[in-house]
Amino acid sequence: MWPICHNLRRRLESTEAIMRPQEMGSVAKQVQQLDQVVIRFAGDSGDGMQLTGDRFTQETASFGNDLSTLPNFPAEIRAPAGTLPGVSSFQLHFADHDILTPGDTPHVLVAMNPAALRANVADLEAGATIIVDTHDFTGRNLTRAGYAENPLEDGSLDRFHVHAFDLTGLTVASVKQFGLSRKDAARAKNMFSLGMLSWLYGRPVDSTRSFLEQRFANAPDIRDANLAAFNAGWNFGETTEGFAVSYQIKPAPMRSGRYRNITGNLALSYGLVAASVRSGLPLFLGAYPITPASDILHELSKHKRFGVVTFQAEDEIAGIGAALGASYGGSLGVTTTSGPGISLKSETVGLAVSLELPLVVVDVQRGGPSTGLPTKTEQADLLQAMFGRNGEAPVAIVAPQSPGDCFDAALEAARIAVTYRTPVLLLSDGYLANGSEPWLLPDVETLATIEPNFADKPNHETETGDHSFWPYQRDPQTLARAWAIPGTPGLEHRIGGLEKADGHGNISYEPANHDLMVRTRQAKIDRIADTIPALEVDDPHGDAAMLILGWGSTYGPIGSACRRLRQQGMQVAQAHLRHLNPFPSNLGEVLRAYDTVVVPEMNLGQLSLLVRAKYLVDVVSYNQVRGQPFSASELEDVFTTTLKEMHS
Amino acid sequence: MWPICHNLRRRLESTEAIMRPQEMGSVAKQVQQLDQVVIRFAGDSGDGMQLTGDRFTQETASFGNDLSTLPNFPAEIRAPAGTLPGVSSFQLHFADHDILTPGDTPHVLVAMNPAALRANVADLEAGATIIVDTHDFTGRNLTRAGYAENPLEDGSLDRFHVHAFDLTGLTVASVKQFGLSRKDAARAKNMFSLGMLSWLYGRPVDSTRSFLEQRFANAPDIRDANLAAFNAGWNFGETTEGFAVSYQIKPAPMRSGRYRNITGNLALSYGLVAASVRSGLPLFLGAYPITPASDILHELSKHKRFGVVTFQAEDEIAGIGAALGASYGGSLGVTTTSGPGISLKSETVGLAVSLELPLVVVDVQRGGPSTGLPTKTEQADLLQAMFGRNGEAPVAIVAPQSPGDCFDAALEAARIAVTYRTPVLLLSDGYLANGSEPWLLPDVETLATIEPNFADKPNHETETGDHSFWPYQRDPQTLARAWAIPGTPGLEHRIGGLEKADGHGNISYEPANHDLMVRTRQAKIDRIADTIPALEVDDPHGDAAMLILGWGSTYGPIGSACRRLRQQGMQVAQAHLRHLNPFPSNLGEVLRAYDTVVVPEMNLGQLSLLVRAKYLVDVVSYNQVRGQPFSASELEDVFTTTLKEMHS
Amino acid sequence: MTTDVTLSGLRDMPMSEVETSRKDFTSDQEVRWCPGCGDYIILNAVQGFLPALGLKRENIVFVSGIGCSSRFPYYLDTFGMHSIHGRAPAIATGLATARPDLNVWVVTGDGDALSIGGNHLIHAMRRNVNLTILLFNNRIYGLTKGQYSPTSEPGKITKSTPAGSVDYPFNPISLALGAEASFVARTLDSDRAHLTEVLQAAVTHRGTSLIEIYQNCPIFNDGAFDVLKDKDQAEGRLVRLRHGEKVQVGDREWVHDAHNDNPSQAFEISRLDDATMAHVPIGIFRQVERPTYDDQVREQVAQARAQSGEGELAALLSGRDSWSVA
Amino acid sequence: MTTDVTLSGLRDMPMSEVETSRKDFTSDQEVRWCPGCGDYIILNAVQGFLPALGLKRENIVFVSGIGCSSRFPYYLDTFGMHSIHGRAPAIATGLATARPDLNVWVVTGDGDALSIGGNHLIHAMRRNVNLTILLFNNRIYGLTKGQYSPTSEPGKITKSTPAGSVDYPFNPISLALGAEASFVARTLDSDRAHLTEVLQAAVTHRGTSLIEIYQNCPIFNDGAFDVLKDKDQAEGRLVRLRHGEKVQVGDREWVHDAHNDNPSQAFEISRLDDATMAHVPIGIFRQVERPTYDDQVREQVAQARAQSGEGELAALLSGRDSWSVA
Ligand SMILES: Cc1ncc(C[n+]2csc(CCOP(=O)(O)OP(=O)(O)O)c2C)c(N)n1
Ligand SMILES: Cc1ncc(C[n+]2csc(CCOP(=O)(O)OP(=O)(O)O)c2C)c(N)n1
Ligand code: SF4
Ligand code: SF4
Ligand SMILES: [Mg+2]
Ligand SMILES: [Mg+2]
Repeated sequence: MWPICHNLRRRLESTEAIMRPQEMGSVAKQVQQLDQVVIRFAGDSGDGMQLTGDRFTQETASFGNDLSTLPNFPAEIRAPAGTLPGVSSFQLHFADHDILTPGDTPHVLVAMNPAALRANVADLEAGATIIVDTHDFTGRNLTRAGYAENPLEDGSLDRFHVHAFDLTGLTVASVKQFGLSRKDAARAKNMFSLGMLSWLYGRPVDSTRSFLEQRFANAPDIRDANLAAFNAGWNFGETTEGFAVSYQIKPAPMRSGRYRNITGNLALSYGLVAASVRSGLPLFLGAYPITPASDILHELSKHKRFGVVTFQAEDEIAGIGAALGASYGGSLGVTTTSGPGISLKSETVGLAVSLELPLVVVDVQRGGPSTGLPTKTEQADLLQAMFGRNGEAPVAIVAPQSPGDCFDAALEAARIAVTYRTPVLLLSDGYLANGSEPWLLPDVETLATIEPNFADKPNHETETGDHSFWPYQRDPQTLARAWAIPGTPGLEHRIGGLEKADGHGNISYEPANHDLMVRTRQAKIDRIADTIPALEVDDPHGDAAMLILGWGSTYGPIGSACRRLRQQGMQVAQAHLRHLNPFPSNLGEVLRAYDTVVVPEMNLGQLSLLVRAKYLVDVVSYNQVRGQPFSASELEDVFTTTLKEMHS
Repeated sequence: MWPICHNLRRRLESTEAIMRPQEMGSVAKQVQQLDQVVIRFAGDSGDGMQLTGDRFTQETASFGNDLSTLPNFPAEIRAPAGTLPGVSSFQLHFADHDILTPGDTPHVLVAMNPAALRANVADLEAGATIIVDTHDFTGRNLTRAGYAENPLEDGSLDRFHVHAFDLTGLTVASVKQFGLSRKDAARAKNMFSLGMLSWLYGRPVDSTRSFLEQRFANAPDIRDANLAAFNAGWNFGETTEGFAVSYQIKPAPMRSGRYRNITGNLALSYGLVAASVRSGLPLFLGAYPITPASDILHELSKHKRFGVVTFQAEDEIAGIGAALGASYGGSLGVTTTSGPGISLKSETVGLAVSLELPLVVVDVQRGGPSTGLPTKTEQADLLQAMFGRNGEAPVAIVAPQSPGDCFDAALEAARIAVTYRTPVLLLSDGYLANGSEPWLLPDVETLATIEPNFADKPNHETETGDHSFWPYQRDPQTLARAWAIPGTPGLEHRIGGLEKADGHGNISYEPANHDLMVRTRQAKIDRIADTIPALEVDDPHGDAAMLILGWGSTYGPIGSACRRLRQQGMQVAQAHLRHLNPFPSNLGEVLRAYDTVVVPEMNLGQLSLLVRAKYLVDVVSYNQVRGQPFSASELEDVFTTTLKEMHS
Repeated sequence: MTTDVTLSGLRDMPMSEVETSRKDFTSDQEVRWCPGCGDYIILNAVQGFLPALGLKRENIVFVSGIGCSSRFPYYLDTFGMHSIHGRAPAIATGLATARPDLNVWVVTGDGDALSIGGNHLIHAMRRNVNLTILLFNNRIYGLTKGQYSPTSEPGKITKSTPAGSVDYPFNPISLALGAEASFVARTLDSDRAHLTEVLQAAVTHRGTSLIEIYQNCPIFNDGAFDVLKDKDQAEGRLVRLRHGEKVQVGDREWVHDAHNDNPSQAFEISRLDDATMAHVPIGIFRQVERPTYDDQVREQVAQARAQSGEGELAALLSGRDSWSVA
Repeated sequence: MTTDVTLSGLRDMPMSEVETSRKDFTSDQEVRWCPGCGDYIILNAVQGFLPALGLKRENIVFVSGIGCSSRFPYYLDTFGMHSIHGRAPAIATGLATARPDLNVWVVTGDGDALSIGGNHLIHAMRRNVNLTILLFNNRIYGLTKGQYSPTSEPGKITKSTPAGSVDYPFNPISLALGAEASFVARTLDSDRAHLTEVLQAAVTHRGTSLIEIYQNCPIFNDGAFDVLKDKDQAEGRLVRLRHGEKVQVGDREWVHDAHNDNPSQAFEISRLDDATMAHVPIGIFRQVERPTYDDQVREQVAQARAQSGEGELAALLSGRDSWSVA
């Protein structure tokens, strides 16, 4: 029976019976080898599914599997219990090999109530396993979830392997001794489930135990109840006859080094701290809370020991304004937001372009337009990042491709911002922000250093031999302007948003000067291409005719899909852009080297538009704007079809 | 001597001596025929040059010449008297034939002080005429203007025909009888000059006399002094021996009808009023002052008789917010601004896209980025208009091509907004806004009517036979949604910026629905192309190999340049886009029909980018970002060179 | 309380011919706040109050910004717009100015109204647009999951201030009075009778009425106003303001004059709460008549028409300086 | 006036070792206001005042928004930023928080500060960031050529209000007090001695100091404050406020207490001007000590470092749950 439960593109490696020391009267169970599993935990927003997922992920990470996660929460804080909109879920894909996505369809669904079942069951393929808490499968709760009949009884789940337990009841029983209210007792059911699943997949449990001890250090009752529920869940898994086998997924071979599991927002925050350390510029974050970017503000507010200042502003405009003010004073000014906030910041980004000051503007993209789908992912702000300002106001644009990569992308954004005295837009998205993966810790000593190169003396000699400071004198290589911060004696000067004369920077309405300055600002951004690596193409045999070009968080699904094609003997090349503006210098060449270029995007074709305009290459856009990452199998189909059409 | 003064591309038609009745001892003078003249009036900001230009224009318009004007004022309100930054000028091109631009280089410069001379003399070609007020050509004033020597004496103006008079002195003398202070008396010098120039070019003067009478009705001294100065100027022209000839420029043949002279901002304001009248929707303008858009607010605030409400908001966001609120209530909501204001409005434009409500957003473009060059023209906000919002948030974009055309463009913007329930960006610019031309008055009865088609009854029948109102039910043709305004009984409903379900419009986080809605909003904008005319190409012989494609205010210089090429026997086709999004359906076809397509723009190639991306046509961008309109001769050179290169 | 409707905030708004009930004001959308959220009680009170108002349902519009509180319009079966963060007062200003026949409400939160939307709020109040603004003050950002707001107490530990906030909070009443508000009141989510009484006065006030409603957020700022709701302490702490009635605080006693043209006394009363909640005035601080922005705008239109008649398009276009070409 | 600099707004700001003069603070840019503009006199006063302040010139920064008044920084040979409309307080907040060694000024107009920038202004004041804000109030939009502003008198006829404005104006002092400002003052462009005296107090106040300066715009709103400058009338109309000194208005007389923690009295004084300019208080309305935002932010950083030492990047990155792969 179990092999079918994990039936999706998965090798069965071996099935061996392992005898375990008997605990609590458990019987010896079979242990079966799997190469990968996708589990989705689902329950009410109040059920703690995100925490359950996080802990399971942590256990899995420290066990050494490769993994990738996808949390999915409702826009409401806590929609009424038991309703579909209130369902919160967390998906985890882990494997004994290198994987790139949180998985297309779960092999295992853990559903804590009828709504959680109903909201997720459509994503399962036949043969999947469902572990369900039967506690709320009663009249009113079923109706609230939209069930006319009890799905556990009406045969509608026959295609699946259903393990139905009264997890709530079991939990309450297991924590009786702590004298909690029934409600508080029942809240430990997520730990019970976690314990059960941990047993099922042989996860190491120490980290969860110590986590619980720390987290509830101030509430011993709660702490003990959670620990008890967790242990009881483990024991229940081992004991119950409901589970005949448990599973083993071997650690994945990984490059040697120290790892941790990390989400995109966390990695991005750390990247900014690293940029501050490596540049010597204090980090100043000016931000206004907005989903899914707020966690960066929360995270950075903890790192005062690094001299990080976080300013929760009255709005997005003040957030970027303060960051720009801090930049002007010699800080690494950063502002973080999501799409609607970028709209509000546009005028100030334009000012930063004109002032030519460093500024990192982080856009954790979410579903749009307008308020859109705040908790869903999308990559539809690329063209806003490129063009969302009055006048010719070019900025650099950088995007990370995976949660861990947010660290490098943030560091790179800061490098460009400081080196070129320019705003840089860093385009993350909701999927990267909250998703996680194991991350190989970098050697901090070898991280790129960033050179502010503050001006500290006059840089211009007048005809009369006087020395003065010209803030718009430029480095001939980078075209970066001279940057003198307040407090530098003798370098007093004024800058502003009006057009300024080349060199000395005083206001100028001169027609020819304006044309020169417009072109120079553009040229400066173009010059960034000199310091970014050529685009690498992953084309194992070097003979693919089709290239898949992507950017941002689609890296995982595109990569997975490419692997699948290759496994089936098809040739396909993959390239993924870190830099969206300017493009790497060899992009045109790369594009022209392939008969067909497919550009999958979670928008209506924004990168496509840019490359078509620039290189006149008739790329094929593949677009889905569903608030969700691509699934690898969807892309596999698209790429396969495209390949077939090329040959027909 | 005089023929040389008007030497630029100008036919001498005839020279005849006309005897006039002797006035004030004047001598009979020769009258010479010219086919066109370009005059530039220049003086201190306080010298009233804009008024002088306006009046001369008005006289010229009512005389029946074709004309085109270009005011040019400093960013400062009134920079210190006598300085270069304080110079304000007004250029007028008038002719006995159809013309398209205010002219490249003035034939006649009227300079009221040293700074005005210095700031403008470089634009003159040899042989041009300079009429100069010598009054301020004294030590300190010369120095302030940056002259080491007196240019009237050092021979530096030998290439020109200089008429130097103490106009200030003459004025003061002519108004002595009114007992004004010397300062007030001297202020009438602009009217003295106007009188003189009016004589010189045989302008009808009644309208100026009655204008002065009205304008200063409450200040009889000032009124009389101005009238006296004006008359004295006329008489001086006739009397002085400085002028040996006067000029006649015959009326231009024009389509029959009633005309008036009109600036772009005025025509745009009138177009909005007309749209209100023709749609039956009251006009609501929410605006925050900003150069060069403020005059639309000023103008519309005068038309309360049309039920126009103007709301000067606390900022640009409130301006568009209030307009959107009024639209929601069934007004024609309009907001007017310039580039930086568009940046600030982006979030609300996105909301309007999501709500699918009509909204006209006027951007009178100016030099950017940031504060840029507030009083200068540019067309660098096209891509911001297209893409300056988070998420996929398409809007329609419309642009006028000449001052008078702002009327039609505004009406068209309103038609699209109301018909398709969408924000429409109307891209004017500083050149159109303040420039003027004769405008054939439309027959108001035949102006397009605009149908709001408010929903007034339920449009959906539920399974149970109930009737309800679905605000996101669409017209199958236009895809416009049903629009029910508050106050409509039984049609109560809620809309918002979160993603909404197709049809009933309730909040929906459904992945497939989001994809559908994103594509539907895009499709709706695309459908607008069904109701816009095919792009017309002006290709007289139908055999040109080169097409010039433009948009917005470049129509004049492009058109002039094309005429010049054709006059020289070269074939060139011209097409000008009114609709920037969506493009007319035949644009691709048109582009592909030519070997070479040149796209001149006052930006770094924004329309180019859009057509390249969409049609993969390798258009040639020609760009100048000088804060000034193209000159026809510059484009003539570019087009000629491009044609030559094509054949080589 | 009897109101002369012709002078009141409701002038020009059509009355319903049929009797309506709470059900008529309840939309078909499921309410999605957290269990126990104070927003439920306020919704309930408003749904209970609207029928009594007697207006045609279709002439009532609720405009909101973004936040938990701003979901309010979805649950009322009137016209409604859930707009963008902070901008509801601006949107409502346009709507109310364009449509005197509509009864326009704004629903907003402490973040929406006082943080990002602060400027629109103060400008609406100084203009005195005929709006009723319900400011749900839970002293926290609910929807974004618990950051401090401009009304959070100093030192507050939240997600974005792990070491405690260092912002000094606004007193929304003082701010409103400083911004020339003509009607300013405070009430509590839990006191339905008081809430309803204040609503009645606010909606019939012609001009901008601001009602600050202390609202409990059990998830992120639970119990913020508990001392004002606790049976034993509440009456000692609450200072009830009613025009013409005596007020006593400690040993000071005076007759409350909400109609005083000079807002100084109201301001002074707003400072009674020194952030310890020892003395928290509730009720109407100020209620004075002042011409409204929207009335005056419409009056100017009417006057222009009365003086010179409806505009004629053809005459406008041709202006004074046109000429004919044959 | 002697100031304990260590406690003052100037703490942590380096003093100049050499004596400076007005010339040192005059930039090489030609001043481009209209002839007769009040801005000239203010510039003059500030250029005259700065040398006396004794700070290092390079540690002084002027940040402005957009407007005629906002051209101010160009004319001072210090560091300066001419930013965008309304945003100077936000930009200055970032700068002052990041750099305690800088003396940060904001220069703004009535439109810049109270219209588009109203929100940033009130938030800066409630946070009490260490800034000196000069609000040039000419009751008009100068740079955009004469539209009414949020301080224009009702009924004002301007380019955008040909039938008269129907907005009710802000009283900037009342607004500031409602927004928890710790230092609020008013002065006149024409009274250089008074302006200088107020500047001195403002700049040495630790926290946000708002100075409203009545400024004449001879081009678009000439004579707006003439009655306050006219020799015969001025002293009858001006109510001079000095802490600890007697104030007399009509038959009321009191001792001015600018240091009162409760802003109610200051608020009441701000209402003396009922828009007729019969009684216009000038001087310092309020000047109270309250922790500043920026000091507290830096204090939190210092504390975190004192408690747990400087952050170590490698430790941060590896966190608590890392593992090794061989
Ligand atoms: C432009 C923009 N910025 C930020 C947000 C994120 N956001 C939504 S609601 C909110 C604050 C909510 O607080 P409050 O107004 O007090 O309402 P509550 O949820 O507490 O009722 C924020 C910051 C947004 N939606 N849009
Ligand atoms: C975003 C933006 N909106 C509008 C403008 C146009 N603008 C410039 S200054 C100004 C108002 C000036 O008034 P005020 O602040 O009182 O300054 P003053 O010129 O009177 O000194 C306006 C509306 C702008 N530059 N930027
Ligand atoms: S988060 Fe707080 S304010 Fe928001 S719905 Fe939940 S309880 Fe109410
Ligand atoms: S317009 Fe007024 S405020 Fe501006 S510079 Fe001229 S006089 Fe001064
Ligand atoms: Mg709140
Ligand atoms: Mg002003």
